[in-house]
Amino acid sequence: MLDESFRILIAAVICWLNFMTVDLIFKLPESGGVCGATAIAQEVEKGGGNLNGGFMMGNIVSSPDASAGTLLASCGVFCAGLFGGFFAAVLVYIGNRICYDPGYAGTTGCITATLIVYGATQAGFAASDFIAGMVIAILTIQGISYVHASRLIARLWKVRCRLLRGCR
Amino acid sequence: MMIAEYPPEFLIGLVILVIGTIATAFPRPKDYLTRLINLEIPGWGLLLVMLSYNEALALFTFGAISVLSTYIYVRVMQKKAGGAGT
Amino acid sequence: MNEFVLVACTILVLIGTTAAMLERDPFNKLISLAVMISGIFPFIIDRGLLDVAIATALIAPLSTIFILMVCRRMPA
Amino acid sequence: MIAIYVCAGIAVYAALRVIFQRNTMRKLPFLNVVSFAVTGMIALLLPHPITIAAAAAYFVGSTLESNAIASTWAGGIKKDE
Repeated sequence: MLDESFRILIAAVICWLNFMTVDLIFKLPESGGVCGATAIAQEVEKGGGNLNGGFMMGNIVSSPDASAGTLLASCGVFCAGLFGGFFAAVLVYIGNRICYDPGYAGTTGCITATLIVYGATQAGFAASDFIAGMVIAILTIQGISYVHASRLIARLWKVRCRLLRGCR
Repeated sequence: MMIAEYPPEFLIGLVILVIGTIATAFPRPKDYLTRLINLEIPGWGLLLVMLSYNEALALFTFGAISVLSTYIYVRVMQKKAGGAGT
Repeated sequence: MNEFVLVACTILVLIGTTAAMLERDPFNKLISLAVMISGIFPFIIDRGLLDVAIATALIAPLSTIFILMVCRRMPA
Repeated sequence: MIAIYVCAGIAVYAALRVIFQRNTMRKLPFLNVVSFAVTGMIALLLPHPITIAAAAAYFVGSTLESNAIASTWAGGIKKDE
């Protein structure tokens, strides 16, 4: 129905909102999960970024969280339909356990992304749009400029602290 | 796409094999660690060459043996460093 | 695999190889090696050898972890 | 068909950023972008049910590698001080 490049942009926005919401709810910018994430956060802060944003970037690097869950759910729906998305959730949970992480954020993000992508497939989108959209979404967080990305994440983290209590 | 009747991964694998062999023979900081890391490069090049013959069992065996030999080299280097007193 | 993806994977492999040869720090060498390995995987998938791809993807980090055991022993 | 072009282009761009970034720890987010893009390329190249296992195995392996590099780097610095 729509043009393919336009659909990819819409899918990128949907994926960005999905994984950012799940990551913020599960408090990824609060602290580093493993000591490697803390090292990345300190280097990002030393280069002019924000510490809380650096924690979230380090957590995304060093364990599969909701962004990886969104990508693998899109791959699963693209390859094997709705069942493939839930199988991807199991794989993300196993991957989280390998990387010494509790694995709540990844599994939750994967299940919500499976439902979103499957619903969008019924509404005229293709699942391959969501794969490309997730790659674009992760590029805006990790790939353009770590200074601006970490400051943006810190601003969203402050908004989340004001809305939902429970962080420090 | 075929270049001169060879599949592209065969040609890329040969290029990596040559570059990696030169890098392993003349490592820049001349110590064992750099040589061991550079030894990974022709290993993957050889895997890419073997890929163009479609033999799955050969690829399995090569990958497993490559990792095992890396582990043995690492143990040897640790034992040598411990024996030298560093 | 069409020409664009083939050229992109070739560029990934050649960038990784050149950088792994020219870097001096062991950690930077390992990161460049990871770039080279990510360029190799689409070739394995394109041949249709999914089992080899799964086994190789699980085996390749083990090699890096074994090398990191020595990097910790001799900090650069 | 545009999807796989997007993935390939982003992979090459992120690889160039990895090479030209000088700080070791700041290379790792760009390496993560490369691994995302290659995972997407793997899934888009061969739509078969087992491909999802291959993509997940590659992604988990790459993440484990980054995790090990970052942890070892942090531990080595801590031991130096």
